[in-house]
Amino acid sequence: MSSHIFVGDFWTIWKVVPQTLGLSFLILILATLLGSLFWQIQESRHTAIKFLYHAFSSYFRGVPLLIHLLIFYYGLPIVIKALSDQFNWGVSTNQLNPIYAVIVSYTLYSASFLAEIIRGSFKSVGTDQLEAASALGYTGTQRFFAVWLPQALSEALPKILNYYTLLIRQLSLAFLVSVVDIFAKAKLETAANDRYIEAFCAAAIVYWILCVVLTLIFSKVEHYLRRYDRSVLA
Amino acid sequence: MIEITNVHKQFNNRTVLNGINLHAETGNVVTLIGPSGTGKTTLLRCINLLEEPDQGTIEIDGVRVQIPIKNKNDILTLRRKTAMVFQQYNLFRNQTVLQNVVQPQVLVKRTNKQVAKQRAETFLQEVGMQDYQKYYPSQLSGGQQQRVSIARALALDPKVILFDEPTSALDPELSREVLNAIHKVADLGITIVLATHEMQFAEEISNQVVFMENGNVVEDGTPAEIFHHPANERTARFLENYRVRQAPIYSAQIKKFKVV
Amino acid sequence: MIEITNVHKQFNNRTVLNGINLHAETGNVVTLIGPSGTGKTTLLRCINLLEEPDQGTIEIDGVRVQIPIKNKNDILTLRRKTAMVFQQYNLFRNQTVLQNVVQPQVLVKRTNKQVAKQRAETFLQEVGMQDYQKYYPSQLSGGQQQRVSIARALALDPKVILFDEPTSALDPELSREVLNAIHKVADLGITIVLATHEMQFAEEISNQVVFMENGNVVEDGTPAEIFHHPANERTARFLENYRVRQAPIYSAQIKKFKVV
Amino acid sequence: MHNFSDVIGLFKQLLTGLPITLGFIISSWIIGFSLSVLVTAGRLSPRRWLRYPLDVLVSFTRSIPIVLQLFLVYYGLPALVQTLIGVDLNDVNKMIFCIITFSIYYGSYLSEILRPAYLSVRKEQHDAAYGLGYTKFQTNFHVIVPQMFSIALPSLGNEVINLVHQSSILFVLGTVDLMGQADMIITTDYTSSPLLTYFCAGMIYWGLTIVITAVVHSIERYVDRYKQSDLEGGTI
Amino acid sequence: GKSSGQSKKTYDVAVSTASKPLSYQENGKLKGYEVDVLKAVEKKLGNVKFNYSAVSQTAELIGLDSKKYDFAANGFYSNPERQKKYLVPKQNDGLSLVKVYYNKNKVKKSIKNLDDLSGLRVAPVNPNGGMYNLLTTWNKTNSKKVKVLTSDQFPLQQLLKDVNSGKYDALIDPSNLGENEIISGLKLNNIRSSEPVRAFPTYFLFTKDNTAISKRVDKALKELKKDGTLSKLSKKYFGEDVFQYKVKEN
Ligand SMILES: Nc1ncnc2c1ncn2[C@@H]1O[C@H](COP(=O)(O)OP(=O)(O)OP(=O)(O)O)[C@@H](O)[C@H]1O
Ligand SMILES: Nc1ncnc2c1ncn2[C@@H]1O[C@H](COP(=O)(O)OP(=O)(O)OP(=O)(O)O)[C@@H](O)[C@H]1O
Ligand SMILES: [Mg+2]
Ligand SMILES: [Mg+2]
Repeated sequence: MSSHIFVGDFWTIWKVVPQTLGLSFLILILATLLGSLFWQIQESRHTAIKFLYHAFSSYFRGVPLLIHLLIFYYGLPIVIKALSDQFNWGVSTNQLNPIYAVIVSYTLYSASFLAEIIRGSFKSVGTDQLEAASALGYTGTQRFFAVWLPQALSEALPKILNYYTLLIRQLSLAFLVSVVDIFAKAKLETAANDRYIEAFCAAAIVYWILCVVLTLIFSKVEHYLRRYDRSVLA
Repeated sequence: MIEITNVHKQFNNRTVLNGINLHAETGNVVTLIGPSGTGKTTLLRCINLLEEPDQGTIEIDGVRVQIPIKNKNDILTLRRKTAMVFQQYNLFRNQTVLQNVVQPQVLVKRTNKQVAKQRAETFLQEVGMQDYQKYYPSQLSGGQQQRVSIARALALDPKVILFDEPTSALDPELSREVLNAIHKVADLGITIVLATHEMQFAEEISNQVVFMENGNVVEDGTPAEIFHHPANERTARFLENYRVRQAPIYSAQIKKFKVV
Repeated sequence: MIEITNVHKQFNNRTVLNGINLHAETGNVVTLIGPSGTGKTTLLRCINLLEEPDQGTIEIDGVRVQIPIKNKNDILTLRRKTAMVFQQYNLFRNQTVLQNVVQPQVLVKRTNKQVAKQRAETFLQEVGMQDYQKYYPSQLSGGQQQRVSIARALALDPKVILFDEPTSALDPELSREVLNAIHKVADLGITIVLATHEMQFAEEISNQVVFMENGNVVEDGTPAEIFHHPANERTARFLENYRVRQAPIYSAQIKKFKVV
Repeated sequence: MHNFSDVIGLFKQLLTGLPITLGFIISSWIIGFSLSVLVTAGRLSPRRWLRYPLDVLVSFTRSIPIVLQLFLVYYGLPALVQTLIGVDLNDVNKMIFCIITFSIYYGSYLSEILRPAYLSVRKEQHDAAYGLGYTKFQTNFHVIVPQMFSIALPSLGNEVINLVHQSSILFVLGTVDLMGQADMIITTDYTSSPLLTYFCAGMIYWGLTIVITAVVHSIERYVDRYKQSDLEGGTI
Repeated sequence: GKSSGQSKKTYDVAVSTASKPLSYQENGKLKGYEVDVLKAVEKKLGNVKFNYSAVSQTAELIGLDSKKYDFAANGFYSNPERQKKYLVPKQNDGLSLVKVYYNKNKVKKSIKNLDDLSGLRVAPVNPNGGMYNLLTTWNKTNSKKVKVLTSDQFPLQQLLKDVNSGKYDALIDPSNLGENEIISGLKLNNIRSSEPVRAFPTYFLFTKDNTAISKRVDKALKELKKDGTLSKLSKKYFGEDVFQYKVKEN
């Protein structure tokens, strides 16, 4: 193992960190929004809709991400082409950036997991809290935004952020469709010199640093969110 | 004024309220007593429609809701006539004491935030909690939480306040404080309905006592009637365990305090 | 026999117990009374070392533990002389009523499982819970949970039972049942230490009353002394809120029941 | 395009990789899970010399993609063992290395689920047991751990599904598991459709997770039987 | 390497799991050109035993670095970095003819050289394969640059299908990976293939401490070339004798 190659690799890999973090963060946001929608659908009273959702979510949770990625990589252009032909958008689907396939497949896959987290968090808010709001005469909307959401959020946010670190790691699959993340950058580094051990160790260290730093930040966030549970008596 | 007519409620085909009728004049303090599991809490929850009865009519201060409810807005209108102080106090755990009292005023009564804050401070002072404005509920003792809960309810200017077991797990000194607070509320012309297991407390505080059993009102009368000359044999047996005393002691000790 | 000498306990540099001395003869029923936050619960928890005091000595039935504890095994020996009935009952949530009473016997006393089961059934019968053997704690009312908790403690043949607020949130009828049960326990020669806010209950049940305030024992004496002729001004003031009555009523009504 | 019997044949071929996938999942899960119980116990222990190294291990395995960990164990471990104790591990079946990797990964990763679950069992339950004279071990074994599992179970179920998905990475070491089988079909059969092959493999993975989910749900119902409360509900 | 019981020296050899026809697994058996060449060498040397491991290409090279394997075969090209890092024998074990497969409807010119790729949408190449190096080196020294897309290894059929459908204009690839079979098998009628634009000799790669065996393998390969064994294997697997082409240095 050569230390100077390792250091060189480390800095090169470090340069893709912002785009890796950014892309996974974008996916995280979209998946959270979609996951909330899924949660609402799941609470719906229509059994048909509920059944459809369950089939849908079971599919996305059941099939490995890699396979979703491939299906969307090939399927998305077809769908867009069909739409484009229908509405005369004139989009050329052969030029469609593969990053859209990554975003769509990752978002759907993650949303089906996040929906569970979101559901659990809303459920964990005690009915006593909601009843208090009702009894005081809050409207449904007021109850949701003033009582339910803030408390569910402090439960969900730490878990969602934890999912973020998973997403960062999972993004390494996206290189299959040319989207370069940390691990892909390491592979590109090895292309010229076959120095796998150096490059992969550098990638491992980058991942580790990211994860440790993010975890630290997240635990600060969590600490703040849960400030009201820090009973002086406990 | 409260007028409850023929309220029925079942849970899983078990009848919990079996045709309750109750009339209370404005400013009355009504206590519900009776064995555990008899439906006292359920009745309180039906009054503000936290639990929807299966049948019956509830009227508070001119707002009349007939079951089945046709207009869902009536629920809100009725609830805004009442405020509830829960047995577990149910303060918003993510809000400080002050926020707990301010937010409902702003959201429900559309009070200006500054005004709401001033009012909150006054009411917290009334219940002796002015020094705890920045605390979270988890940092307060049970008695302290309850007092904040009372302040929160009062700040909404309700016509009716519903109390579920206000003194369970409070020591005698705190119980007296709560008693003072409730008396003061009653003096404001607010009607109070209150469920309790403490007979002495019930006798001291109320001018109308309702003895319930198995979802029925067994007897309804003044404290003197219920505690000293119960008409019903079951009431008498229930109260056997409670020694009736000569003169009320709490009322002599009510401190004077002013509510805005 | 219980002998507590000079027990101190601080939480975050706040003194909660400030040199407690307490002596109780075998078979005594000792009630701890006093304002909220005074250290009653903490004292009970120090007696069985759930909380390790900062200083002091605790002796139960010949087992003497001096703080700092040298031999960790002493903790277990001492705990096995006692059993605790918690304010929240603390039944094992994942076990049925029967399992709750059987398992401690098997694990702590190494009782044969069959025997433990029979004993459990007898004790459950004593507290009137024989029909609920298959229920989980979450399916029981507070009073029912408490009775199971008492049966669980009794089944361990302890020398001392510690009760934390046994009657809070029970209705008068259930309170009387619990009172009966405790009396019966005392008749078995088991020493009882009990924290309560209900003075009437304390007067009825105990033959030794300890009034605590701010981590100190203010007064220690018979119920007659404490309730009728308190020596200390603070005790008198605290008890102002409690109307002392002429004759005990509970004790007349103890049902006869047999404990194995 | 592709006729029905082709697809059936494809499934048949893919299913030959299933036993390896299953064997892998089951053994990794059993070992990893047992390991995680020990790791959790270690991380909850008051002994720092035990806690800190385990915390570092957990943070490491949590942050690094599993492929990298696989390379590390498959190539690093034999080299390490060779230099340390001179034992040659190179002839050991690569499946063993895969299982070791995933066992270590799940051993530490699952402790991130078990530890909070343990901590969220209410303190009163500890108090009750100690108050009755239970030893520390009895308290944990008979009272706390059963309740911990009921809290952790949904997340553990998710992780089994995760393991199923992650096992598809084994093909980088040439293991002929389900995904390896799919890869083999694609590379050896020039006229195969990669998309269709992967999709069919995906269907098998899906079937597997449906079964796992059902099993987890029934375990959950059993473990949670004590939670049903009569006093739930209300219209709010 | 290490000695085994019968004084036969055993060597660990890594081959690729999934590079038909170079090496691949079928019904649990290892097959392929490289495998057959290795077996011929093994036979020729007599007193050695090769212990085959089939793994992905990346894993092969990591395994060499960690000395898990003594040498590896997967149609590796030689370059200065590799010569520094590994022992590259003098004798090549095969020859890789790089061709361009292009969509005849989109690419109107005929492709003869890398120049002609400039301006085309070239299918992504795996950075751990030789094409990435070929193209990046080309871009360093030539003005007519080729746009290089990279990705993890992607199934070849799919890339060819994508060229056929017009998703990409062209694919550059060693022609000994079964392209012709795929094109005819899947009836990819839009695809034309160029003449070889490059010919690379391919080598086994040895770890540095395997000088002795690398020399012996070198010698064996030379003899196998001479006696026509390699040409025969080439015809069997690639449909032509690749050794007939002259190696073009760039
Ligand atoms: N949501 C519910 N679902 C099913 N049963 C319920 C529900 N709420 C209450 N009950 C049942 O209704 C009965 C009356 O309960 P309620 O809480 O009103 O009694 P209570 O008089 O307040 O008793 P306590 O004095 O113990 O508080 C009880 O038997 C209880 O089990
Ligand atoms: N674990 C703890 N950490 C910090 N402070 C504590 C802890 N346990 C108890 N205290 C404090 O010790 C004091 C005594 O508490 P304790 O529960 O013993 O009072 P108590 O007499 O039982 O009160 P109550 O009658 O309300 O039950 C309280 O002020 C409480 O805040
Ligand atoms: Mg109630
Ligand atoms: Mg206490």
